[in-house]
Amino acid sequence: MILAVLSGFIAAFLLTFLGKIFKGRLAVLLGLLPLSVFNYFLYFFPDISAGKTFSFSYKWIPSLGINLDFHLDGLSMLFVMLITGIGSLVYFYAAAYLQGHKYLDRFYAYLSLFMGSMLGLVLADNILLIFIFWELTSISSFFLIGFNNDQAESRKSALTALAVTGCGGFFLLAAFVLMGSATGTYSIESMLSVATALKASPEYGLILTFLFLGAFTKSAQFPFHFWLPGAMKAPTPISAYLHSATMVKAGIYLLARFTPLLGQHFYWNTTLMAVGGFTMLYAAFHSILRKDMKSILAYSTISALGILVFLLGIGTQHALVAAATFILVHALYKAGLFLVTGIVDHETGTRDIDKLGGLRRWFPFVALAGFLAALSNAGLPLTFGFIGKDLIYETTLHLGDTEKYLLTGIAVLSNIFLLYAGFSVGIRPFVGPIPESLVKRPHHSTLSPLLWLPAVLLGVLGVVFGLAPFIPDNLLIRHAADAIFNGTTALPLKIWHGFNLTLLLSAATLMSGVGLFFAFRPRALSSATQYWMAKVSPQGISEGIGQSTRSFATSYTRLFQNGYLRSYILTITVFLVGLIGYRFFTTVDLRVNTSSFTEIRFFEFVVFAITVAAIITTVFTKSRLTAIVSVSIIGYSICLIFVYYGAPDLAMTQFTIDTLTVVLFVLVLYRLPHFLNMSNRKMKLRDGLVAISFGSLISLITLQALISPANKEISRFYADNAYLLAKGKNVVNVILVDFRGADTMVEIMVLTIAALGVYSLLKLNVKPTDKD
Amino acid sequence: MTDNLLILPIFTHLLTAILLIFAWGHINTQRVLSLCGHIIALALSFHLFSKTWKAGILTMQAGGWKAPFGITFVSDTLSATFVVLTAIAGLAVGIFSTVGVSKARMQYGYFVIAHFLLMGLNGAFLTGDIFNLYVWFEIVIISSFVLMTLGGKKPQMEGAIKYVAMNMLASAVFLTAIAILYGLTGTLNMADLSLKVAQIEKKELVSVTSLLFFVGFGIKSAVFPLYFWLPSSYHTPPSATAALFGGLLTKMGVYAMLRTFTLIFVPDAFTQKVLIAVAIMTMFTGAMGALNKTSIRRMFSYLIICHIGYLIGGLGLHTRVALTGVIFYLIHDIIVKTNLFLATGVIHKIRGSTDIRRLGGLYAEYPKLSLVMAIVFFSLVGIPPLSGFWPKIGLFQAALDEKSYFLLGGFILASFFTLYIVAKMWSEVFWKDLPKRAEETNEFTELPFIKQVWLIVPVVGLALVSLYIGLGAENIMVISNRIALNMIDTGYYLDAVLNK
Amino acid sequence: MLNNYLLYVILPTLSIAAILVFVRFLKGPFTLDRVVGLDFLINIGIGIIAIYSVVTDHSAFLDVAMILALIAFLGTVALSYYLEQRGKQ
Amino acid sequence: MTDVIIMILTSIGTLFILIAAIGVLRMPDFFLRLSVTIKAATLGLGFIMGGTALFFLEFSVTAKVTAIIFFLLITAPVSGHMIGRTAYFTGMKLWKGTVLDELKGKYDRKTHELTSDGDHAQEGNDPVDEL
Amino acid sequence: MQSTILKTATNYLLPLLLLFSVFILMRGHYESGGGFVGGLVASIAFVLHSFAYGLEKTKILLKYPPMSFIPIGLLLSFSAGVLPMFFGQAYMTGVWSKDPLPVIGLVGSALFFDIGVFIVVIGVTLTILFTISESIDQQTN
Amino acid sequence: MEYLLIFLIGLLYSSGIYLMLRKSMVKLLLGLLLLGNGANILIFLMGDIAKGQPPIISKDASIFTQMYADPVPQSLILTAIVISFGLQAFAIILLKRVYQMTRSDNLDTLNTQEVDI
Amino acid sequence: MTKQFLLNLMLTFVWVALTGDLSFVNFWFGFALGFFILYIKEKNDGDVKYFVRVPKILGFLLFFIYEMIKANLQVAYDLVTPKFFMQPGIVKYPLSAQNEFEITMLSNIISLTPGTLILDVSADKKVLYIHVMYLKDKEKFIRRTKEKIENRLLEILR
Ligand code: NA
Ligand code: NA
Repeated sequence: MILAVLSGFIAAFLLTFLGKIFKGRLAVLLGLLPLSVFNYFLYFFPDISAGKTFSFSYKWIPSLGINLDFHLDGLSMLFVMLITGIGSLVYFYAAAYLQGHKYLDRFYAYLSLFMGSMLGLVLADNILLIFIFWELTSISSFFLIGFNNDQAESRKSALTALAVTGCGGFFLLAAFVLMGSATGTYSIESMLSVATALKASPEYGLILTFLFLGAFTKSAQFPFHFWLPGAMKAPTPISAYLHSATMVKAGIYLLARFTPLLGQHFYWNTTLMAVGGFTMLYAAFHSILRKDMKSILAYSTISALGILVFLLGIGTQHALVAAATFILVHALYKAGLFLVTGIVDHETGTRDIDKLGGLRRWFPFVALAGFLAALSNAGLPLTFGFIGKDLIYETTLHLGDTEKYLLTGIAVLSNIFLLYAGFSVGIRPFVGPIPESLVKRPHHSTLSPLLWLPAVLLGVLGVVFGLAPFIPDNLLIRHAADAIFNGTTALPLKIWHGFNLTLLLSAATLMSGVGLFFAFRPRALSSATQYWMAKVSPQGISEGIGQSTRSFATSYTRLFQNGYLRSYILTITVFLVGLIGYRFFTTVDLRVNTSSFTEIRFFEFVVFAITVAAIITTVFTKSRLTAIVSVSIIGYSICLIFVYYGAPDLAMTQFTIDTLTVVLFVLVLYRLPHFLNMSNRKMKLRDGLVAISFGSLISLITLQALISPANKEISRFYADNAYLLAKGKNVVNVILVDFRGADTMVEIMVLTIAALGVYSLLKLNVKPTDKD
Repeated sequence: MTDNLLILPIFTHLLTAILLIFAWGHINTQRVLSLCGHIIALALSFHLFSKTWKAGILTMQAGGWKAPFGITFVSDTLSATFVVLTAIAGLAVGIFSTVGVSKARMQYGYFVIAHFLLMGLNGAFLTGDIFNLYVWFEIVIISSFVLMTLGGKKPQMEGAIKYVAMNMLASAVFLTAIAILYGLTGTLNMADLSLKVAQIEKKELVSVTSLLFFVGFGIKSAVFPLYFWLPSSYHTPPSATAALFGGLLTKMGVYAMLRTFTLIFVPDAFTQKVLIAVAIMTMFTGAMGALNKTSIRRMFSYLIICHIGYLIGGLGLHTRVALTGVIFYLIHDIIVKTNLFLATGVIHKIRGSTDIRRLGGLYAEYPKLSLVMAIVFFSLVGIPPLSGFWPKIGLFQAALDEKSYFLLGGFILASFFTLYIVAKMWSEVFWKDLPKRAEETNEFTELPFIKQVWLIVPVVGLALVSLYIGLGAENIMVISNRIALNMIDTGYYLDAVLNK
Repeated sequence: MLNNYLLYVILPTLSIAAILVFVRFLKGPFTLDRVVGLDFLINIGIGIIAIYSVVTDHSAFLDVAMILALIAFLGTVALSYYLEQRGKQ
Repeated sequence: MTDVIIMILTSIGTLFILIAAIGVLRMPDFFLRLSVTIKAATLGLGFIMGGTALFFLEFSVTAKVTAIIFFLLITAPVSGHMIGRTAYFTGMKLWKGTVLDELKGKYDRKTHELTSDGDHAQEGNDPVDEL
Repeated sequence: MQSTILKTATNYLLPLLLLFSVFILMRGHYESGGGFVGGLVASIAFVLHSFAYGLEKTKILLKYPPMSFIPIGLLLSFSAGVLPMFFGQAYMTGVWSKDPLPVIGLVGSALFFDIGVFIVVIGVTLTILFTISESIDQQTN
Repeated sequence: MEYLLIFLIGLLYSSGIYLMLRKSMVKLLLGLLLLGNGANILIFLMGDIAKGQPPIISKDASIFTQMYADPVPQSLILTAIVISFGLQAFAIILLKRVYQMTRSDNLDTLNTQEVDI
Repeated sequence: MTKQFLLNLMLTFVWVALTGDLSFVNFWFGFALGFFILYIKEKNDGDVKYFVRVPKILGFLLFFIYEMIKANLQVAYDLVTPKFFMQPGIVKYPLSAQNEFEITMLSNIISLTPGTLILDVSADKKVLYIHVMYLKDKEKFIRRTKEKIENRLLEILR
């Protein structure tokens, strides 16, 4: 099992090193990878059909509760089949589609990475594991969308897709973590036993919010859908695979997977119905306005995803079965349509439906595939699509009176638009005369079967499943629906439900759609309309937000990082004074207790007064040398203070260092120009206030600390043992070279480094030719 | 029980530095010596780590004076982990430097100072004495000053003035805080401080003092609004230096904050709020700063700030889960940020610029190298299962557990912007075609093959380490867990330091 | 007696002398005046320290006075040296 | 008895210093101020040091005191000379009551070499009070 | 600067200052002083010499570049700290001779440590000051 | 006397910061110097104050027989002084280099490289 | 030769005095130390004889202290009275002293006497420039200085 999941990763890894081998015709062989995985999972069919599930567990990061726990049930199986089945077709298709491409090896590496991630995602039982694969699908999608990385548009689309899905991903992580801490486990299996408690927990709302953000972004629900049309910049096999059949369904999978856990709750149902319902209508409407085949498919995909969300939101048994069915239905016909589109694009160099027509003469098989897919999409009876649509209507019609009409209406309308979209892609390019402007690309004499066979296969499958719905039902759908429902669903798929309202609606949909197909052709929109639409579309809005974020970022960054050191220091000081001052004045009760303080004697006061005067001189003098000499007077006065307080070593050192500093200053600065009086009064006043409050704060803290004397046992230890144990009488020196000798060792290293620094600073002049 | 082993990593660098001064000007000798020093340091670090892991906590009482009277060196899991990380990053930068640093700089003591810097870091991580910590800080600072200015041209010097000024201010604040703390407790040993601080009745003054420490360390670890020195200076020095700075320097501030705010001061509610608010603003500011940068090194400088926010936020939450996340993140961050700047150095060698507008086409020209760099960049983003992802689980969980939704928002925001910025950078630097330029110089291809290897090996090596952190997350997780446990329950540390 | 005399007469007198010199230091008018003032201040400092060592009966302070005497000279030489160098330009 | 001698010695020393301090404050030109300081301080300190030595009456203290005095005797005139000559270079103006200036024009402006005869006819520059 | 008086005075001050510096170094353990201040005094002696005679002469006097003092001093201090580790004691543990030596008294590792400090300080101070003087001279020329 | 010292500490910190807030590089350095001095006195004040009693054991005794000033702050300050001397020496030279390059003491002109945001 | 030996001896004594340890060993240690320092110094001056003429020195010393106090009082009087009656001037003083040591000793002593300050020595070492506070008569000043100070000093030194 783990090998099956990881095979994609292993393949990707090997391809980065051995990719050259598969660049040529051997690429076809790579299709064996998904095919063998497909085969592997086929072995599970009998048991899954018997209602069994499989669990596999491998240790990975037990500390985080993350293990490679896989769980295969009906829902997983449905997705596994899609992933590996359609995957196999796409692998073969791509071998021909991208034949001779410079970076074919990379393409397959990404594709394998993606397939592996997707498999992991649908098989994982551990929600964090799900998240890991979830993110991996995003990132591999990023690389796939940006596959044509020399094109700016591709890069931009890849980035947008990653930004949207990535952002959602972080919320999803939050949701998962929250679920984990609410239930104490990351295993879905285990969570199911506490589902009721989870739904009742106060975090439920938050979990839903985060989860939906993750699912909606991934599954391109309004208003996060805009990345998906952009993602169509990817090569068509990618679009077929990722952006219709598999990755975008990850969100759906997630919602389906969590339905038994979090579903059947007012918030859950309402949100999903609202978002899904709106998305399906909005996107379906948009799809009929497009002329680019891929664009049409993108919007119809979004709409289909909306339908799925909508169905999951309804959450009834009907709805869940419908959802399970529609996943398969949609995957089959939409992948087909994409592959068809790819061939058309590949062979004619255009995807504009206005410029296409009559292609059935050139590519009869492709036309067949297109027709079959479009018909299944249209929900023509005897196609699998019919069954899918039937179930949707069934679902909406089974609702309560209040929602019934509205929702059914929306569903019908959406389906009409979708039918139109399917016909536009699957039928319109193949019928009518061949426009003169259309030329067949000369690079292939005959169309490779690798291109058309997969598309035809998908179309045929749509018909087969339509004729024998019990096959998919028994093998896949029922068990998937059971898994979503967390119980047994008893709604066998049937070709024929008899004459009823549902059938009527289907017929109406079909008629109206076909009518629309003949009556309406999308025209080029006026530039004003385009502008307006772009501006109010979520994409426009999000781009606007992006733009203003960027300009805000610039001005915000400039506000703080303005290049002026003094402004930095001011900010730091104000922060320090504000923070600590606030804390100090709100908590500490000021005490003044001078009993332990020593008296002030005149000669001490004089030193103090001279120091103060020297400080003031330093600050206000206009002469640089005066400032420097004043600083040295401050130092010397402090040296006297040290003497008064019994610190001869300190006094000595202070004095020597101070003298050296003055010498240094003089050596260095004697050439500098005069101080400039550069600040205005207002600035000086402001700085003065800040500086004084800083100083006062330090003074106050000092005073308070001084009043609470500490136990000086360490000093006493040093004093008592300096001679007895360390054989020295100058305790300060004994501390320096013995008790705390490690400090002194470091201190001389500081000096060393400073000396080396000075040396290099003055001696080393790097020439522009020296590079590093 | 005194164990001299734990001072050996420090000594290795010291001795190497001394020998390097003796070999002043002899570049080749210095190269060899420096590499030997790095390798020995790495070996010793691993040995120290495994010994510490087995023994729990190792101590060495310098001068044989038992704590709290002498200076105690302590190697607990936190210290040992940092020592190992420093050694790994140090070795990588050391290998890179042998080719990546100009001869002129080598002649004027580049290697010496680099070893002093690493020694200082090791010292800071291993000391158990607050004043000794200050002293090691100063070693690191002065070394970084020298490295920053070594052979610098105008912009480097301008950046250095700001760097120097603000770091010295930070030192002054740190020293002030130490002074007041000494006044309150009469001791400097961190374990002893832990006990003494707990005994103080006037907790308010302790809290005020702790905030002073916060500001001092905050400047060094570049949190909002104290971070200014970092964007002013980090993009100026040579890549090898920038890698040392980017990977290790700000982390030292974070380390100090982690130590003081778990061992000495347990943050009160107010401090927690401050930490969390600062963390959010730090992440926001870093993200905003990085968003529009055209120079990738400037971009990474801001990302450093942004990601410090994770650490401060986790510290602010101060739960075991959060701290586990913080430690894991730190481990990941040191390796990845170091590599980020080394990778940038390679890019600079290839293209002669780090400006996005002048970069491009790397993916087409150097696919394998690009793949390695992709690992680096996407580790930074935290794409699972790469290394940056795992700690986020803990951080998210802690933020949610503590109902700190603003902080969670900050985490998400920072993650998102990092993702966006790195992906955009990737698309511009690697995907985009190389813009046309007047002259095309590729220093990299001009280098002999062996030198190319010297430049690439550290990048690949560190990328493998970050891959290991990501895929072998369990081991890192166990380590982080233990560290976090010891942070919450300091009794073990106190016993080890004071009662032996 | 001696102690009090030193404490309350000599030390204050020396302090007053220091103030007077400091006033000259503040007044300048020339940098060299400040240099001379500085030199003199240090000398007064030596005196104060010597007296203080008597007052406290700690000869250790005389070491400080000794260092002051040794090193003050260097500062003065350096300052005048560079003022002269500057004069050359 | 020693106490009295100490008092006398320190008093004389202090007085000298005080007078020199007044001199520094009052003297009308730089050279005069310089002249007053250098020796008064040295002499005054000598007395004070003498008093100190007498107080301790210890060999080591006496040695230290001797060393200090010795040092001051060597260094004070040298620094006086250094400052004085710098002052002259930088064109420090002499007091209006000055009766004679035989140094005028004896310095070479470029090399700062001093001749014993013959003039380097040059005007003094303005006093420099600023670095 | 050509000052006969300064030169002559320096001739006498230099040895005196050096003597003093050693004195200050040696007695640090018992009274005020120690390696640091001692080293500063010693370096001031040479700085004074450089003022009087010019840098070149002082360099000849020193024979070795001041920077070469630094590693020697570092190594000495370092060894003094490391020495006890070979006896199984902690880094920086004081090791003392059994009997006092004449003049110096008890000889311990602390003394060597302080001598190391002394040498480093000389090296550092002189390196800094000489480098600056040289750069100024270069500018002037 | 403690009051005076406390006042002095405040004044040193204030003027240090004030000077650092000026536009002149030299003032910046002087400010750092003052700040360092302030910190030193602060450390000093945090020890046990004993006027005129150095922590030196008298010649004929092996332990203290009288009051003594707290030696720990003294040794800390010694270390701090020396360290800041190293840093300051470096900073002063750096300032000189920057001045050589920019021909200006004005800190505001030092942002050629921060213009590009 | 002689001079170095004497200098060495001087250093030795200073050492003994400084350490306050009069033992034999300390003497030799000081001597060795001094020798070492002088070796470092490694320089050669002109040979000056060190004949210590104790009585002359003592006499000169007494005279010097007397001069100092006298002149100091004069300055003091001038300072405390409101009006200055000084007549400062810079005098060119022809030297009899020849070598550097003599010149330095002489100028130090002149400088230490209140009222006079050596500003500089000419490059050819023939002339001293002295700043004099109370310069009534230039010739008299030069003559007096020569007789009372320079000649006596040279007697001691030569
Ligand atoms: Na000492
Ligand atoms: Na020290």
